[in-house]
Amino acid sequence: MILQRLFPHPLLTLILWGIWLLLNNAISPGHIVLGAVLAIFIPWLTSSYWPEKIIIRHPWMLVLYVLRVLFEILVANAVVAKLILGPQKNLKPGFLHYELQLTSPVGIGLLANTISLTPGTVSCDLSKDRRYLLIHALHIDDVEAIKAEIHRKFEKPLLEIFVTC
Amino acid sequence: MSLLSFNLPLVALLPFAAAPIAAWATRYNRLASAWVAGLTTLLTLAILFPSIQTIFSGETIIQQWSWLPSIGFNIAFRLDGLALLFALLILLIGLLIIVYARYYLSAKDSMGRFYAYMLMFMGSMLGIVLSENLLQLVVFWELTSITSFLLISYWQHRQDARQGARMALAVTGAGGLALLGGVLLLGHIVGSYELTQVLASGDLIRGHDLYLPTLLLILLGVFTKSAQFPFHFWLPHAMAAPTPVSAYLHSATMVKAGIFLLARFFPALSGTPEWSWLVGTAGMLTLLIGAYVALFKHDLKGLLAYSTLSHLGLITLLFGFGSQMALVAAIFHIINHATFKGSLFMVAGIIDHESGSRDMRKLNGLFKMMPHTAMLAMIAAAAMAGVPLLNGFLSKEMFFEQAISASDTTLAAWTIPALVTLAAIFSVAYSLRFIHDVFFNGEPIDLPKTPHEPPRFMKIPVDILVVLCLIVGVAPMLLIGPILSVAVAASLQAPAPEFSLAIWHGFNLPLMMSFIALVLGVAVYTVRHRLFAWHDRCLHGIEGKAVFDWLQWKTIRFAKKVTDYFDQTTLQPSVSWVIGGALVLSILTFFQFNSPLLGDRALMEADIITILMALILIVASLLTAALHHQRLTSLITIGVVGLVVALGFVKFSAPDLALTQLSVEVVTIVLLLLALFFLPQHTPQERSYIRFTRDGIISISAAVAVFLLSMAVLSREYSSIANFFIENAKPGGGGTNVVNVILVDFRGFDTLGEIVVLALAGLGVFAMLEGLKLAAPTKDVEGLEWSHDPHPPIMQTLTRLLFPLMLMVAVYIFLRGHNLPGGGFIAGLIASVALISQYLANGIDWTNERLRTDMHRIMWLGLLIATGTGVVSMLLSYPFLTTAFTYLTWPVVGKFEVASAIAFDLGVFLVVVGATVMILVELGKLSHAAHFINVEDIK
Amino acid sequence: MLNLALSIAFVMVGLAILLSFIRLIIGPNTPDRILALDTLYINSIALLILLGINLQSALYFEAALLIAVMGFMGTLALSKYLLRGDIME
Amino acid sequence: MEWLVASVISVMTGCGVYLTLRARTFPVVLGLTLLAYAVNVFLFSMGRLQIGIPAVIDPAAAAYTDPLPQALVLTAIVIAFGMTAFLIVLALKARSELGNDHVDGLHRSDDELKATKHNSTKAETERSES
Amino acid sequence: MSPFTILPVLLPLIGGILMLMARPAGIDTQRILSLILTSLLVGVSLVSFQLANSDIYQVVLLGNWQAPFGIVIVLDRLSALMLLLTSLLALGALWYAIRTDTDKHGQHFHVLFQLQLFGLNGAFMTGDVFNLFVFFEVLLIASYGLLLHGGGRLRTRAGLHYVVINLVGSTLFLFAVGTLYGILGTLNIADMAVAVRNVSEADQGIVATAAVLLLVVFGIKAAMFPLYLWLPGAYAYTSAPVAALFAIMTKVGLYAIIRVHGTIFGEAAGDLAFVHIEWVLLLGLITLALAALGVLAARALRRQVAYLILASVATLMIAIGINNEAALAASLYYLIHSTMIGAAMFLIADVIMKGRGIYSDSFTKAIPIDRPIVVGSVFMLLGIALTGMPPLSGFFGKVMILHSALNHPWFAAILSVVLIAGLLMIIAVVRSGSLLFYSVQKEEGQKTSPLNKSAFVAVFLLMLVSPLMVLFAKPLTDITSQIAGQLFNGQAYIDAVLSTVPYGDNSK
Amino acid sequence: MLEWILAILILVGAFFTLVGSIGLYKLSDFYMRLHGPTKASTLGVGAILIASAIHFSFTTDGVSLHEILVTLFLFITAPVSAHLMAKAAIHIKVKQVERTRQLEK
Ligand code: NA
Ligand code: NA
Repeated sequence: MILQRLFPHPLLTLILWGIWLLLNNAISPGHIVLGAVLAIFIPWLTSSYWPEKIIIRHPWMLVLYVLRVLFEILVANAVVAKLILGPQKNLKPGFLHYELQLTSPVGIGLLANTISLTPGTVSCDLSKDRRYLLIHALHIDDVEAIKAEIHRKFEKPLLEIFVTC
Repeated sequence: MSLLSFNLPLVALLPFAAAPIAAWATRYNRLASAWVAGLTTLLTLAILFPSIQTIFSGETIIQQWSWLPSIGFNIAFRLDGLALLFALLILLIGLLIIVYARYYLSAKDSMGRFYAYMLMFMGSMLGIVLSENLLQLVVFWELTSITSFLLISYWQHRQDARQGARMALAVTGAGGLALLGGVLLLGHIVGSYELTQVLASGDLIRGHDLYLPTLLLILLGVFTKSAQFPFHFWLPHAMAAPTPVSAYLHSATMVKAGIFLLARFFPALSGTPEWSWLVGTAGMLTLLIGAYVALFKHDLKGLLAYSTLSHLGLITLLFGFGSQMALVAAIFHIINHATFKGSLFMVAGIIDHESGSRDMRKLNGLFKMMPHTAMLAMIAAAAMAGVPLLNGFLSKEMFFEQAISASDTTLAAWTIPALVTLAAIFSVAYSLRFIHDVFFNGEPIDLPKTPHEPPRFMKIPVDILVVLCLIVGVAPMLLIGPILSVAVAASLQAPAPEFSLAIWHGFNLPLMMSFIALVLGVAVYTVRHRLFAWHDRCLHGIEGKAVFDWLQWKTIRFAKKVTDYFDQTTLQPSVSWVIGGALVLSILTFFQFNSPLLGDRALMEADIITILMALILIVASLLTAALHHQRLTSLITIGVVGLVVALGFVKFSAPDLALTQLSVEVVTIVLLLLALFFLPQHTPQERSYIRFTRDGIISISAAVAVFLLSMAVLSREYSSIANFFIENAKPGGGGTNVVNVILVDFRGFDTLGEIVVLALAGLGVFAMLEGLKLAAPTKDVEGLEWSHDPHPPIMQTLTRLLFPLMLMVAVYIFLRGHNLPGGGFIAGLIASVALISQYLANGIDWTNERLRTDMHRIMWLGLLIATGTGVVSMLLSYPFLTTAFTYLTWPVVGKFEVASAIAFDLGVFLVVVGATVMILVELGKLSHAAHFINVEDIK
Repeated sequence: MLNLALSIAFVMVGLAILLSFIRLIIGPNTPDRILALDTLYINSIALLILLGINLQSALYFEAALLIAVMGFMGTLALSKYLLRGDIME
Repeated sequence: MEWLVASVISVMTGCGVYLTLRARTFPVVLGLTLLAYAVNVFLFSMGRLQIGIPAVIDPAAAAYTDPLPQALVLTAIVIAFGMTAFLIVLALKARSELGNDHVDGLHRSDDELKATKHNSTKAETERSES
Repeated sequence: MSPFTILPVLLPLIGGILMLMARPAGIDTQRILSLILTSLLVGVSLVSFQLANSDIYQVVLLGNWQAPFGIVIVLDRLSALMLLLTSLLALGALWYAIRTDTDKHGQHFHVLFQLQLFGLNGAFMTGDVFNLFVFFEVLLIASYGLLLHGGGRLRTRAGLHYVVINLVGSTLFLFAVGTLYGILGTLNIADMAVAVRNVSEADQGIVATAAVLLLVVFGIKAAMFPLYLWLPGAYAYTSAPVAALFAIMTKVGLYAIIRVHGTIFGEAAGDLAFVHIEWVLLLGLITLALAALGVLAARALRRQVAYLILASVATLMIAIGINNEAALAASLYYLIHSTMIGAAMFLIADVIMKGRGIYSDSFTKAIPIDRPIVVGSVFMLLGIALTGMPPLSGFFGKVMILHSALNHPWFAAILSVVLIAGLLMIIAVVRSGSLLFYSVQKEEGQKTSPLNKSAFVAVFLLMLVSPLMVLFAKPLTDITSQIAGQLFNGQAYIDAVLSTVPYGDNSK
Repeated sequence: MLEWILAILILVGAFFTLVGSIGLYKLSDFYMRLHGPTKASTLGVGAILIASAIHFSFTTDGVSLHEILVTLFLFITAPVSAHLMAKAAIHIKVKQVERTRQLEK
């Protein structure tokens, strides 16, 4: 219980600690201690602003996911650059509705973010029942392919990472 | 110290001291105040009495005390013959008036107020005549204006009383101010405000460049007070006062103050053509106008008022003649006029009191009903008309004589004698009218009361004065000789000339003139009805009051015009004046000097990116101005301006500024958006092209001026105190970020003030928004309903995720501030923005539920910490805000710095968070509340 | 080499800023302008980092960090204003 | 470079003044914000323009810019922020109390101007006790 | 030099913080605390006054940094006078505010009040131009809050105008300070005075321009033509105790002209000596003329009083513009008078306004107020004092000023404007007094609200200042002459500030 | 070698930054324009940040990794901004190019 109160979000504590060290560009003992203190204190201070419990089942998958997204971003940019610099009349933009399987808000948020950062898609709206994500695509050849790709590459890993709650 | 060394100030001040007692005494007994006033007057006389002997021996008593030596303003009193004469007139006639008024005032009138005012007025008059210091004289002079205002407006419920009083105050007050100017000049010329010195410096004064302005200013004072043409018009309107007041003010006192001044300054100012012309002309005109108009007044007091004018003109004219014998005549007539006019006013009062009317067309045949009063009136009026064996005759003879001798020398022969005779004719006529119309001439018409003799004591003051008229008329030398002699000597500041006040001087020209006046006067009276008709037809309505009113109305209208021109309670002209004024003043000043616009400092080459950014900034600024009608768009363009300015700070070596600018920018946009919700989305077009042109000119001028100013400085070399900061930041302040060390250490006091400003802004906003209600628009500017999704979930989730990260950054920025760019202020803004992001994403209710801290507390805590770090140093005998720092070494952690400046910065941090969050959240609450308000309710 | 690359990069980023600004001017809709402002912020980060490399100073980094941390608040607020009018309800 | 900065300050000032002279509260707020930017840049530039030498003590640094104007501008920015915040809320208060967002709380249409003129002449004609 | 010399500034700051802390404790606690704090401030000011009553300047190096690098606080005769005046005025205004419940009509009255005093006293004591700017801002934002306290249509509008104009003024201030720093390279007033002497001819024009810009800034505060347009509305429409306290606000501008311009552009400044002074005189004369017309034109009492205040400020400007020791001494005498009497006049306007019920302060025939003799007498005395009629302090102040102008080349203009303006004001005030107190008619059903005697005490005590100033004119003018003497010896100030050394071992 | 890497990273970064803005400038409706800045600019900035990290890691003592944070923040915030802007645009019915397809659920 005490631990629970001390570390309401252990992952966050870890991330903050890392961020502190990154910010200071230093791994001196002083900063390690100070960073730890802050990494404990700030989550404690802000715990009430995190009503959802974020439970991560497979932390390593999260890392993998991040790396995959980074890779996708690289690809996406090349694709978008081509689309942008190419002739506009070839573009077939459109809105599509993506049916979500994710239910956790954090998961949905991350997915939406990922979609926006990756090839030719921007997540524009979430339906009221949180079941559909409205996505604008810069160029649509095959809707179902896009949906399938999103599901395969992003939503499925996220489903595995985050426990639904 | 004997009483005789300070009795003169007592004489002047005792009545003032007694005034509140008189006012207060009336609470216990209605007549008590009359007693207080009377006894005070007697006491004052008694205090004055011991000095009289000295005066008759030809000496002058001066009692003075240094008071404001820096400007030569001493408390100085002087008693000489002239002063004594006037003081006695003021006191003795005052005493009679006090007795008379006790019967005159009705039960409704407040005795206390009346006698208090009377006493104050008496004191003021005594002060004038007894002043040795001229500035002190001005003080008493203006006091007579104020107290006479109170007396004239005594019946305050009557509009004519109020108006008359105000007019009297306006005119005599103006004269008083002019007199002040004159006295200042006189003091400047002579080098002293003491009368003794001034009177001894006649030649110096007359020969000085400033003589004419001095004379003019002093005469303005004299003429207004003594109601000389063209300032005569206030006097008749002052008749709205109770009759005892008129009797006092217009026989012996108020109007005589001006005359007194002529006598006083005679040796210093007279003897020049300017004097003769100015004084003589005013006197002559007043004499004629007064005498003429008096005849046509149907009101008893009106007649007496104009007659007073006429006699004052007569005296003034005598002063204008400028000879020593004229002076004798003038002073003699002052005494005579006081006696007969005093008694006539009192008679008029008795008639009014007993019959309820003062209209001579209604008052007829009163002789039968009040023979005693009629007798008194007849004698006094005869004195006024200059009938032999009465005092008025004597001084009038002397006057004629002087008129004749003056015409020999100065003015065209016969003009003066002819004119004064004309005046005398009318004088006889109106005196006759006063008697015949009232006491004879048939039966009374429609009088409110049936007249009968007044109470005995009401007549006694009149008896005394009339008896004096007689005695003086019969045995002038006996009664008047000595005092007249010392008064004249004092006025001349030289031995009085030989004069004789004999009744009979043989058949001479003056007697002829008197005779002509008497005969023609009677003749004029007999044809009065035809004259009345002619006067009504031709000259009716020509009156000084109308001119005065017109002037006053014009002045007020002018004042309103001017005031309205400037003070329109409109903002734009005010701002234009400020900016325009600054421009004009700076430009005019710059060109007074011989400085080139540009200096010779080498300028830097511009690079392409900077040029581009500058262009963007310029275009964005212009767009903000041009597109301000589309408010949201201009908000975005001003966002660009802020961003580019921040980038500029980075470019030019000011990272701290960039950070500050960026964070302020973000908060400002949020703030403006919060406000914009309640403001119209579009600015209506302003129609006026004049305004557009004006604003264009002002803005372009401002732009050009600022450009030149910037270039002027930037192109010049300078040497500053900067090096000290750079050298001492680390060793003395313990930080390497010099800007931050300046903020928290070298100039920590600025920062303290700055956070107080911020806290006050927060509190001010809090206070302003309390109870403020504004209806929330239900649609946007295009008429579109708002979205139904107040908290988009994706935004919600991610900003919650960001919150701790932002706080971490805030801590980071805070802690490094002392050594690297950052610091409490920026950190505070980041923390605030972190909090605000929660409000934005999750709404007020949700966030407030979690943020249970009252921002007031955060603010005072911050202020307390910041102030406290400063106060601690004081306890160690160091000045406020002295900082200390040291390096500590802890196990594991290692060596680190502890500086009190950090504590100070923490205070800054807290205040920034407290104030910023308070401002934004209070605003947010406003809109929150707005959703529950019906738009119709507000309208 | 690095300097040449930096110079070219400066020009490219400058051009990017110019294009974003032009979009901000021409609009045509408010969301376009908001987007342009948002892009300007991001472009500025690039500019600041380039400047830091160019001037050999790490002191400009925090400005970039700050834009990254807080720059989007303006965008959020402006967008929410369009959505709801009341950005803080 | 100096010309550039001077021009920037100048244009911001000009636009700021123009907006401050507008009749509605919102442009006035914008105008004062612009003016604050302008004067802050001006004040800042009084330490003369320096590139790449921030006043952070560093043994490697050859020179430092004048830190004092920077500190002054920092204070000035904060104060201007507080004032702007206050003014914005005051504008809302005025909107609420005066019923519109005109700086004088009224729409000075020509008719209204005529009406006020008429009233004031009438008031003048009714000479009060004078 | 004692570190406690700063108390007049520190006390209200701590007071403000305490008031904020005391907020949850309720209004009564705040009132008691506020009264105690303000009384304490009077005491502190008295001690400071005594302390300054010598030719030694009390200089505090804040942060223990030598001038011109750190900020200095200087207590000299003039600042001590201003402190004392401020605290006395504050006590009166506070008492009135509490007794009329004005402080209850909104939030944070007492916090704002204390911090307003902090701003004022800081401005009076600082020896640094930029710090003066900061304190101007403190006193301004506090005054915005106080001005708007209670709200209402006209008050809000006046407040909006006041705020905008002062924001423009703040901008000008920074332009001026920036320019001065850009040429002189320093911010300390004494150091600037030294630097100005060495300014090359090529730079003089710029410095002079900055000087007049600064004059404009101070002129806004002092309500100098054409910068005074904020004043009538602001003073007329705010609550009475705030308006009374504001009587000192205009004096801050004048003080700043005396202090900043007087020191930097004093006699020793060579070509730049007194670059501002003719403007002060000229604009003072114009302001006085317009103020007198405003008094005459006013349609309601409070506006009239606002213009009377403006006139008194203009008279002060003229006195400063005459620019000799006697004139300065006279102006200080007049300053005390106009501050206290102006404040009292605002309070009595409020008394009258409240007494007249629905007729408020407009110049129309109305019902008689409660206790007309007492109120009317005090009004009359205040009117006499404020319009410069004898025998009260306004007259003597005016005479001293005019006397000191006798050798001035503009004497004729000064004399005419001062006298004619005086006349117009007398006429106007008599007119309004006669309307308010004489031209009354009892109406059935119109109940007069009784006089708030306890609040009236404040009016009465402030009014008493005038006769006391006459009674003790000699010692008072001795003091003002000493102050003027000290001011005209600018070098002593400069030496004192620049030669004060940090306390103890400053190597840290 | 290091210089080459830096130069390439910087140029790549600048290129993508520019592409993002070209997209913003060039594309024909709001929704299409949204893509440019959201993706290209973030990557462009990311590349430049990496260049900076490498640069300062080698020119000063100690590694410089805090640039990563900027990227991290950008990757979190940029999509949220895009999302909200798009939402707003949809709400106020910003015009789309005619050929935009509306694909139903
Ligand atoms: Na008759
Ligand atoms: Na210090």
